[in-house]
Amino acid sequence: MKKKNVFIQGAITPDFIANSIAKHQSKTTIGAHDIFLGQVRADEIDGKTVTAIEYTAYEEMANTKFDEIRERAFDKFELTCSHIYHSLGAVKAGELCLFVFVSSPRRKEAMKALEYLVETIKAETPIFGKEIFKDETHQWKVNS
Amino acid sequence: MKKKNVFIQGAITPDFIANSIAKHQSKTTIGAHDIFLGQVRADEIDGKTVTAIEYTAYEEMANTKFDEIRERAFDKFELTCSHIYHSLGAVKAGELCLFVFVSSPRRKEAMKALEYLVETIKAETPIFGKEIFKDETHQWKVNS
Amino acid sequence: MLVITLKYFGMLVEQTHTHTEKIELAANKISMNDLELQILTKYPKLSTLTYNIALNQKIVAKEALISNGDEIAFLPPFAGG
Amino acid sequence: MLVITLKYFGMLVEQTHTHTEKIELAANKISMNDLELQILTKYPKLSTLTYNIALNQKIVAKEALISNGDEIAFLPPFAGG
Repeated sequence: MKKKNVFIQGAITPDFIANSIAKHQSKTTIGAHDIFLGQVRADEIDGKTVTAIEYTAYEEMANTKFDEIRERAFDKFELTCSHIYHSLGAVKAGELCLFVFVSSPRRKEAMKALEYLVETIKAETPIFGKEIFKDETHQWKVNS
Repeated sequence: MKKKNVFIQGAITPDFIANSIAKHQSKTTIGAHDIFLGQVRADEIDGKTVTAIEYTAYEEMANTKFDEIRERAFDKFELTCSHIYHSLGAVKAGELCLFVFVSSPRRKEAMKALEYLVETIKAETPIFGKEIFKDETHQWKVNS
Repeated sequence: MLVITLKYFGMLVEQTHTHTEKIELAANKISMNDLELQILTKYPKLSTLTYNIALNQKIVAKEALISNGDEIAFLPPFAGG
Repeated sequence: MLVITLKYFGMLVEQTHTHTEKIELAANKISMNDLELQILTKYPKLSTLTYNIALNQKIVAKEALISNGDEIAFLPPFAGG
Protein backbone atom coordinates (compact mmCIF):
# COMPACT_ATOMS: atom_id res chain seq x y z
CA MET A 1 0.00 0.00 0.00
CA LYS A 2 1.55 3.30 -1.04
CA LYS A 3 1.62 6.10 1.48
CA LYS A 4 -1.17 8.58 0.84
CA ASN A 5 -1.75 12.14 1.85
CA VAL A 6 -5.04 12.21 3.69
CA PHE A 7 -5.21 15.98 4.09
CA ILE A 8 -7.20 18.39 1.98
CA GLN A 9 -7.00 22.14 2.40
CA GLY A 10 -10.41 23.45 3.50
CA ALA A 11 -13.78 21.69 3.25
CA ILE A 12 -14.32 18.43 1.37
CA THR A 13 -16.80 19.09 -1.44
CA PRO A 14 -19.71 16.90 -2.59
CA ASP A 15 -18.09 16.90 -6.06
CA PHE A 16 -14.90 15.42 -4.66
CA ILE A 17 -16.99 12.65 -3.12
CA ALA A 18 -18.87 12.04 -6.39
CA ASN A 19 -15.53 11.72 -8.18
CA SER A 20 -14.26 9.17 -5.69
CA ILE A 21 -17.43 7.13 -6.10
CA ALA A 22 -17.24 7.30 -9.91
CA LYS A 23 -13.66 6.00 -9.86
CA HIS A 24 -14.87 2.78 -8.26
CA GLN A 25 -17.35 1.88 -10.96
CA SER A 26 -14.70 -0.02 -12.92
CA LYS A 27 -14.12 -2.34 -9.95
CA THR A 28 -16.85 -4.85 -10.56
CA THR A 29 -16.08 -7.13 -7.62
CA ILE A 30 -17.42 -4.40 -5.32
CA GLY A 31 -20.98 -4.95 -4.13
CA ALA A 32 -21.16 -2.41 -1.32
CA HIS A 33 -19.72 1.01 -0.55
CA ASP A 34 -20.05 2.54 2.87
CA ILE A 35 -19.26 6.21 3.35
CA PHE A 36 -18.94 8.31 6.48
CA LEU A 37 -18.97 12.10 6.29
CA GLY A 38 -18.18 14.35 9.22
CA GLN A 39 -19.96 17.69 9.00
CA VAL A 40 -19.18 20.71 11.19
CA ARG A 41 -22.10 21.45 13.52
CA ALA A 42 -23.16 24.98 14.47
CA ASP A 43 -23.20 23.95 18.14
CA GLU A 44 -24.34 26.49 20.69
CA ILE A 45 -22.01 26.55 23.70
CA ASP A 46 -22.79 28.97 26.56
CA GLY A 47 -24.91 31.06 24.23
CA LYS A 48 -22.24 31.29 21.52
CA THR A 49 -22.56 29.60 18.15
CA VAL A 50 -19.76 27.71 16.39
CA THR A 51 -19.28 29.15 12.90
CA ALA A 52 -16.27 27.06 11.83
CA ILE A 53 -13.62 24.63 13.00
CA GLU A 54 -10.02 25.33 12.14
CA TYR A 55 -8.12 22.06 11.83
CA THR A 56 -4.40 21.55 12.32
CA ALA A 57 -2.51 18.27 12.49
CA TYR A 58 0.84 16.70 13.16
CA GLU A 59 0.74 15.82 9.50
CA GLU A 60 3.64 13.37 9.14
CA MET A 61 2.51 11.34 12.14
CA ALA A 62 -1.13 11.52 11.09
CA ASN A 63 -0.43 10.28 7.57
CA THR A 64 1.63 7.37 8.95
CA LYS A 65 -1.15 6.62 11.41
CA PHE A 66 -3.83 6.73 8.70
CA ASP A 67 -1.82 4.23 6.65
CA GLU A 68 -1.45 1.96 9.65
CA ILE A 69 -5.18 2.19 10.44
CA ARG A 70 -6.08 1.36 6.83
CA GLU A 71 -3.71 -1.62 6.88
CA ARG A 72 -5.29 -2.88 10.09
CA ALA A 73 -8.73 -2.56 8.49
CA PHE A 74 -7.57 -4.59 5.46
CA ASP A 75 -6.30 -7.29 7.84
CA LYS A 76 -9.52 -7.42 9.82
CA PHE A 77 -12.13 -7.13 7.08
CA GLU A 78 -12.64 -8.28 3.49
CA LEU A 79 -12.13 -4.96 1.71
CA THR A 80 -11.54 -4.02 -1.91
CA CYS A 81 -10.69 -0.37 -1.24
CA SER A 82 -10.46 2.11 1.58
CA HIS A 83 -9.88 5.85 1.42
CA ILE A 84 -9.66 8.54 4.08
CA TYR A 85 -9.66 12.31 3.60
CA HIS A 86 -9.55 14.96 6.33
CA SER A 87 -9.63 18.73 6.12
CA LEU A 88 -6.96 21.12 7.30
CA GLY A 89 -7.63 24.81 7.89
CA ALA A 90 -11.05 26.37 8.32
CA VAL A 91 -14.21 24.37 7.65
CA LYS A 92 -17.47 26.28 8.11
CA ALA A 93 -20.55 24.93 9.89
CA GLY A 94 -22.44 22.76 7.41
CA GLU A 95 -19.30 21.88 5.47
CA LEU A 96 -17.60 18.48 5.44
CA CYS A 97 -14.31 17.82 7.28
CA LEU A 98 -13.98 14.02 7.13
CA PHE A 99 -14.65 11.54 4.33
CA VAL A 100 -14.10 7.83 4.99
CA PHE A 101 -14.89 5.49 2.10
CA VAL A 102 -14.75 1.68 2.15
CA SER A 103 -15.71 -0.79 -0.54
CA SER A 104 -16.18 -4.54 -0.27
CA PRO A 105 -17.84 -7.40 -2.11
CA ARG A 106 -20.22 -7.67 0.89
CA ARG A 107 -22.15 -5.06 2.82
CA LYS A 108 -21.52 -6.39 6.33
CA GLU A 109 -17.77 -6.26 5.88
CA ALA A 110 -18.00 -2.71 4.54
CA MET A 111 -20.13 -1.58 7.48
CA LYS A 112 -17.93 -3.16 10.14
CA ALA A 113 -14.81 -1.74 8.50
CA LEU A 114 -16.28 1.77 8.28
CA GLU A 115 -17.17 1.81 11.95
CA TYR A 116 -13.71 0.55 12.87
CA LEU A 117 -12.01 3.19 10.71
CA VAL A 118 -14.06 6.12 11.97
CA GLU A 119 -13.68 5.18 15.64
CA THR A 120 -9.94 4.57 15.26
CA ILE A 121 -9.37 7.79 13.33
CA LYS A 122 -11.13 9.78 16.07
CA ALA A 123 -9.11 8.08 18.82
CA GLU A 124 -5.65 7.78 17.29
CA THR A 125 -4.85 10.48 14.75
CA PRO A 126 -3.16 13.69 15.91
CA ILE A 127 -5.61 16.22 14.51
CA PHE A 128 -6.66 19.29 16.46
CA GLY A 129 -9.73 21.46 16.07
CA LYS A 130 -10.32 25.03 17.14
CA GLU A 131 -14.01 25.86 17.31
CA ILE A 132 -14.47 29.44 16.22
CA PHE A 133 -17.49 31.33 17.57
CA LYS A 134 -19.39 34.13 15.88
CA ASP A 135 -17.75 36.70 18.19
CA GLU A 136 -14.30 35.41 17.09
CA THR A 137 -13.51 33.84 20.44
CA HIS A 138 -12.71 30.13 20.32
CA GLN A 139 -12.48 26.89 22.25
CA TRP A 140 -10.57 23.68 21.54
CA LYS A 141 -12.58 20.70 20.42
CA VAL A 142 -12.02 17.36 22.17
CA ASN A 143 -13.37 14.09 20.73
CA SER A 144 -15.75 12.16 22.93
CA MET B 1 -43.49 12.49 6.82
CA LYS B 2 -44.71 12.85 3.24
CA LYS B 3 -44.78 9.77 1.06
CA LYS B 4 -41.80 9.62 -1.23
CA ASN B 5 -41.04 7.79 -4.42
CA VAL B 6 -37.93 5.77 -3.77
CA PHE B 7 -37.51 4.50 -7.33
CA ILE B 8 -35.19 5.89 -9.96
CA GLN B 9 -35.16 4.65 -13.55
CA GLY B 10 -31.76 3.06 -14.26
CA ALA B 11 -28.52 3.47 -12.31
CA ILE B 12 -28.05 6.01 -9.51
CA THR B 13 -25.30 8.42 -10.54
CA PRO B 14 -22.45 9.84 -8.42
CA ASP B 15 -23.78 13.32 -9.32
CA PHE B 16 -27.16 12.51 -7.86
CA ILE B 17 -25.41 11.49 -4.64
CA ALA B 18 -23.30 14.68 -4.61
CA ASN B 19 -26.49 16.73 -4.99
CA SER B 20 -28.14 14.96 -2.07
CA ILE B 21 -25.11 15.61 0.11
CA ALA B 22 -24.94 19.27 -0.91
CA LYS B 23 -28.61 19.79 0.04
CA HIS B 24 -27.77 18.88 3.63
CA GLN B 25 -25.12 21.53 4.12
CA SER B 26 -27.70 24.05 5.30
CA LYS B 27 -28.71 21.73 8.15
CA THR B 28 -26.11 22.71 10.70
CA THR B 29 -27.30 20.43 13.49
CA ILE B 30 -25.98 17.48 11.46
CA GLY B 31 -22.58 16.20 12.57
CA ALA B 32 -22.47 12.87 10.73
CA HIS B 33 -23.73 11.47 7.47
CA ASP B 34 -23.60 7.76 6.77
CA ILE B 35 -24.18 6.51 3.23
CA PHE B 36 -24.62 3.02 1.88
CA LEU B 37 -24.30 2.34 -1.85
CA GLY B 38 -25.18 -0.97 -3.46
CA GLN B 39 -23.16 -1.62 -6.63
CA VAL B 40 -23.92 -4.38 -9.14
CA ARG B 41 -21.17 -7.02 -9.08
CA ALA B 42 -19.94 -8.82 -12.21
CA ASP B 43 -20.28 -12.15 -10.39
CA GLU B 44 -19.18 -15.28 -12.18
CA ILE B 45 -21.74 -18.07 -11.78
CA ASP B 46 -21.02 -21.45 -13.42
CA GLY B 47 -18.58 -19.80 -15.80
CA LYS B 48 -20.99 -17.04 -16.87
CA THR B 49 -20.51 -13.39 -15.93
CA VAL B 50 -23.26 -11.06 -14.73
CA THR B 51 -23.35 -7.97 -16.94
CA ALA B 52 -26.40 -6.26 -15.41
CA ILE B 53 -29.30 -6.66 -13.03
CA GLU B 54 -32.77 -5.73 -14.22
CA TYR B 55 -34.86 -4.57 -11.28
CA THR B 56 -38.63 -4.69 -11.00
CA ALA B 57 -40.76 -3.99 -7.95
CA TYR B 58 -44.25 -4.07 -6.57
CA GLU B 59 -43.91 -0.31 -6.51
CA GLU B 60 -46.93 0.78 -4.48
CA MET B 61 -46.22 -1.75 -1.76
CA ALA B 62 -42.49 -1.02 -1.82
CA ASN B 63 -42.97 2.75 -1.46
CA THR B 64 -45.36 2.21 1.48
CA LYS B 65 -42.84 -0.20 3.01
CA PHE B 66 -39.95 2.23 2.54
CA ASP B 67 -41.95 4.93 4.32
CA GLU B 68 -42.72 2.56 7.17
CA ILE B 69 -39.07 1.50 7.45
CA ARG B 70 -37.92 5.13 7.54
CA GLU B 71 -40.50 5.92 10.23
CA ARG B 72 -39.29 2.99 12.31
CA ALA B 73 -35.72 4.24 11.95
CA PHE B 74 -36.74 7.73 13.15
CA ASP B 75 -38.42 6.11 16.17
CA LYS B 76 -35.39 4.00 17.04
CA PHE B 77 -32.52 6.41 16.37
CA GLU B 78 -31.77 10.11 16.75
CA LEU B 79 -31.89 11.14 13.09
CA THR B 80 -32.10 14.48 11.34
CA CYS B 81 -32.74 13.06 7.86
CA SER B 82 -33.05 9.78 6.06
CA HIS B 83 -33.36 9.11 2.34
CA ILE B 84 -33.61 5.93 0.29
CA TYR B 85 -33.31 5.53 -3.48
CA HIS B 86 -33.46 2.29 -5.46
CA SER B 87 -33.10 1.63 -9.16
CA LEU B 88 -35.70 0.12 -11.45
CA GLY B 89 -34.81 -1.34 -14.86
CA ALA B 90 -31.33 -2.33 -15.97
CA VAL B 91 -28.27 -1.44 -13.90
CA LYS B 92 -24.95 -2.54 -15.36
CA ALA B 93 -22.13 -4.18 -13.39
CA GLY B 94 -20.19 -1.40 -11.65
CA GLU B 95 -23.21 0.90 -11.51
CA LEU B 96 -25.15 1.81 -8.37
CA CYS B 97 -28.61 0.41 -7.61
CA LEU B 98 -29.20 1.43 -3.97
CA PHE B 99 -28.47 4.67 -2.12
CA VAL B 100 -29.33 4.91 1.58
CA PHE B 101 -28.45 8.18 3.29
CA VAL B 102 -28.86 9.02 6.99
CA SER B 103 -27.84 12.12 8.86
CA SER B 104 -27.66 12.68 12.60
CA PRO B 105 -26.06 15.00 15.12
CA ARG B 106 -23.96 12.00 16.25
CA ARG B 107 -22.05 9.38 14.30
CA LYS B 108 -23.08 6.33 16.33
CA GLU B 109 -26.76 7.00 15.78
CA ALA B 110 -26.17 7.47 12.05
CA MET B 111 -24.23 4.20 11.78
CA LYS B 112 -26.75 2.14 13.72
CA ALA B 113 -29.61 3.62 11.70
CA LEU B 114 -27.89 2.93 8.38
CA GLU B 115 -27.31 -0.70 9.23
CA TYR B 116 -30.93 -1.06 10.36
CA LEU B 117 -32.23 0.55 7.17
CA VAL B 118 -30.10 -1.49 4.77
CA GLU B 119 -30.87 -4.82 6.46
CA THR B 120 -34.58 -4.05 6.64
CA ILE B 121 -34.77 -2.88 3.02
CA LYS B 122 -33.11 -6.11 1.87
CA ALA B 123 -35.48 -8.25 3.95
CA GLU B 124 -38.80 -6.47 3.60
CA THR B 125 -39.19 -4.58 0.34
CA PRO B 126 -40.74 -6.32 -2.68
CA ILE B 127 -38.00 -5.70 -5.23
CA PHE B 128 -36.89 -8.36 -7.69
CA GLY B 129 -33.64 -8.67 -9.61
CA LYS B 130 -32.91 -10.54 -12.80
CA GLU B 131 -29.18 -11.15 -13.22
CA ILE B 132 -28.39 -10.94 -16.92
CA PHE B 133 -25.36 -12.87 -18.18
CA LYS B 134 -23.13 -11.99 -21.12
CA ASP B 135 -24.79 -14.71 -23.25
CA GLU B 136 -28.21 -13.11 -22.55
CA THR B 137 -29.39 -15.96 -20.33
CA HIS B 138 -30.44 -14.94 -16.84
CA GLN B 139 -31.06 -16.08 -13.28
CA TRP B 140 -33.12 -14.55 -10.51
CA LYS B 141 -31.25 -12.90 -7.66
CA VAL B 142 -32.20 -13.81 -4.08
CA ASN B 143 -30.99 -11.78 -1.11
CA SER B 144 -28.95 -13.64 1.47
CA MET C 1 -69.44 -12.62 -6.79
CA LEU C 2 -65.95 -11.23 -6.17
CA VAL C 3 -63.84 -9.31 -8.66
CA ILE C 4 -60.21 -9.19 -7.64
CA THR C 5 -56.88 -8.19 -9.17
CA LEU C 6 -53.95 -10.57 -9.21
CA LYS C 7 -50.34 -9.47 -9.63
CA TYR C 8 -47.28 -11.60 -10.30
CA PHE C 9 -43.66 -10.53 -10.06
CA GLY C 10 -40.15 -11.60 -11.00
CA MET C 11 -39.61 -15.25 -11.81
CA LEU C 12 -43.30 -16.03 -11.24
CA VAL C 13 -44.16 -14.19 -14.45
CA GLU C 14 -42.20 -16.83 -16.36
CA GLN C 15 -44.97 -19.26 -15.33
CA THR C 16 -48.03 -16.99 -15.47
CA HIS C 17 -46.94 -15.06 -18.59
CA THR C 18 -48.81 -12.07 -17.25
CA HIS C 19 -48.00 -9.37 -14.68
CA THR C 20 -51.57 -8.69 -13.74
CA GLU C 21 -55.03 -10.05 -14.33
CA LYS C 22 -58.57 -9.41 -13.06
CA ILE C 23 -60.56 -12.49 -12.16
CA GLU C 24 -64.15 -13.13 -11.10
CA LEU C 25 -64.90 -15.66 -8.38
CA ALA C 26 -68.38 -17.19 -7.97
CA ALA C 27 -68.34 -16.79 -4.20
CA ASN C 28 -69.04 -14.13 -1.61
CA LYS C 29 -66.05 -14.94 0.54
CA ILE C 30 -62.86 -16.80 -0.13
CA SER C 31 -59.76 -17.23 2.02
CA MET C 32 -56.25 -16.51 0.78
CA ASN C 33 -55.60 -20.22 1.06
CA ASP C 34 -58.52 -21.18 -1.19
CA LEU C 35 -57.56 -18.54 -3.71
CA GLU C 36 -54.01 -19.88 -3.80
CA LEU C 37 -55.33 -23.39 -4.57
CA GLN C 38 -57.32 -22.02 -7.48
CA ILE C 39 -54.32 -20.14 -8.83
CA LEU C 40 -52.13 -23.25 -8.55
CA THR C 41 -54.71 -25.14 -10.61
CA LYS C 42 -54.43 -22.46 -13.27
CA TYR C 43 -50.60 -22.25 -13.13
CA PRO C 44 -49.42 -25.64 -11.78
CA LYS C 45 -45.72 -24.83 -12.14
CA LEU C 46 -46.03 -22.01 -9.57
CA SER C 47 -45.98 -24.75 -6.94
CA THR C 48 -42.33 -25.43 -7.74
CA LEU C 49 -41.40 -21.83 -6.87
CA THR C 50 -41.00 -19.96 -3.58
CA TYR C 51 -43.30 -17.00 -2.99
CA ASN C 52 -45.27 -15.01 -0.44
CA ILE C 53 -48.72 -13.61 -1.02
CA ALA C 54 -49.73 -10.04 -0.17
CA LEU C 55 -53.32 -8.92 0.28
CA ASN C 56 -53.72 -5.22 -0.48
CA GLN C 57 -49.96 -4.74 -0.13
CA LYS C 58 -49.62 -6.58 3.18
CA ILE C 59 -48.31 -10.09 3.78
CA VAL C 60 -51.20 -11.75 5.70
CA ALA C 61 -52.09 -15.15 7.16
CA LYS C 62 -53.55 -17.73 4.77
CA GLU C 63 -56.83 -17.61 6.70
CA ALA C 64 -57.39 -13.95 5.78
CA LEU C 65 -60.59 -13.34 3.81
CA ILE C 66 -60.64 -11.63 0.46
CA SER C 67 -63.22 -8.92 -0.32
CA ASN C 68 -64.49 -7.55 -3.58
CA GLY C 69 -61.96 -5.24 -5.24
CA ASP C 70 -58.94 -6.58 -3.34
CA GLU C 71 -55.48 -6.78 -4.86
CA ILE C 72 -53.54 -10.00 -4.29
CA ALA C 73 -49.87 -10.13 -5.20
CA PHE C 74 -47.62 -13.19 -5.58
CA LEU C 75 -44.11 -12.20 -4.53
CA PRO C 76 -40.96 -14.28 -5.16
CA PRO C 77 -37.93 -13.84 -2.86
CA PHE C 78 -36.84 -10.23 -2.47
CA ALA C 79 -33.64 -9.05 -4.09
CA GLY C 80 -33.48 -5.32 -3.43
CA GLY C 81 -30.18 -3.56 -2.96
CA MET D 1 25.29 16.91 23.50
CA LEU D 2 21.87 16.28 22.00
CA VAL D 3 20.13 18.44 19.43
CA ILE D 4 16.43 17.69 19.23
CA THR D 5 13.35 19.20 17.64
CA LEU D 6 10.27 19.99 19.71
CA LYS D 7 6.80 20.43 18.24
CA TYR D 8 3.68 21.79 19.89
CA PHE D 9 0.13 21.57 18.61
CA GLY D 10 -3.34 22.97 19.15
CA MET D 11 -4.07 24.62 22.48
CA LEU D 12 -0.48 24.00 23.67
CA VAL D 13 0.78 26.63 21.24
CA GLU D 14 -1.17 29.23 23.22
CA GLN D 15 1.34 28.57 26.03
CA THR D 16 4.53 27.97 24.06
CA HIS D 17 3.86 30.64 21.41
CA THR D 18 5.79 28.52 18.95
CA HIS D 19 4.92 25.48 16.83
CA THR D 20 8.44 24.14 16.67
CA GLU D 21 11.86 24.77 18.16
CA LYS D 22 15.28 23.12 18.12
CA ILE D 23 16.99 22.79 21.47
CA GLU D 24 20.39 21.63 22.62
CA LEU D 25 20.72 19.52 25.73
CA ALA D 26 24.04 19.20 27.61
CA ALA D 27 23.68 15.45 28.05
CA ASN D 28 24.31 12.27 26.08
CA LYS D 29 21.10 10.61 27.10
CA ILE D 30 17.88 11.89 28.49
CA SER D 31 14.56 10.15 29.12
CA MET D 32 11.26 11.45 27.86
CA ASN D 33 10.32 12.06 31.48
CA ASP D 34 13.37 14.25 32.17
CA LEU D 35 12.83 16.18 28.96
CA GLU D 36 9.22 16.82 29.96
CA LEU D 37 10.37 18.27 33.29
CA GLN D 38 12.72 20.66 31.49
CA ILE D 39 9.97 21.75 29.10
CA LEU D 40 7.57 22.36 32.01
CA THR D 41 10.19 24.59 33.62
CA LYS D 42 10.33 26.58 30.39
CA TYR D 43 6.54 26.71 29.91
CA PRO D 44 5.02 26.24 33.39
CA LYS D 45 1.43 26.68 32.21
CA LEU D 46 1.67 23.52 30.08
CA SER D 47 1.22 21.61 33.33
CA THR D 48 -2.40 22.82 33.51
CA LEU D 49 -3.16 21.21 30.13
CA THR D 50 -3.72 17.62 28.99
CA TYR D 51 -1.30 16.21 26.44
CA ASN D 52 0.57 13.14 25.22
CA ILE D 53 4.15 13.11 24.01
CA ALA D 54 5.29 11.42 20.81
CA LEU D 55 8.90 10.43 20.11
CA ASN D 56 9.58 10.30 16.38
CA GLN D 57 5.85 10.16 15.69
CA LYS D 58 5.07 7.39 18.18
CA ILE D 59 3.49 7.69 21.60
CA VAL D 60 6.08 6.00 23.89
CA ALA D 61 6.59 5.28 27.59
CA LYS D 62 8.10 8.07 29.70
CA GLU D 63 11.20 5.92 30.28
CA ALA D 64 12.08 5.94 26.57
CA LEU D 65 15.48 7.46 25.83
CA ILE D 66 15.97 10.35 23.42
CA SER D 67 18.76 10.30 20.82
CA ASN D 68 20.42 13.06 18.87
CA GLY D 69 18.20 14.31 16.04
CA ASP D 70 14.96 13.01 17.53
CA GLU D 71 11.64 14.79 17.10
CA ILE D 72 9.46 15.12 20.20
CA ALA D 73 5.88 16.32 19.80
CA PHE D 74 3.48 17.52 22.51
CA LEU D 75 -0.05 16.56 21.49
CA PRO D 76 -3.23 17.86 23.11
CA PRO D 77 -6.44 15.74 22.94
CA PHE D 78 -7.30 14.63 19.43
CA ALA D 79 -10.27 16.19 17.66
CA GLY D 80 -10.24 14.72 14.16
CA GLY D 81 -13.45 14.10 12.26
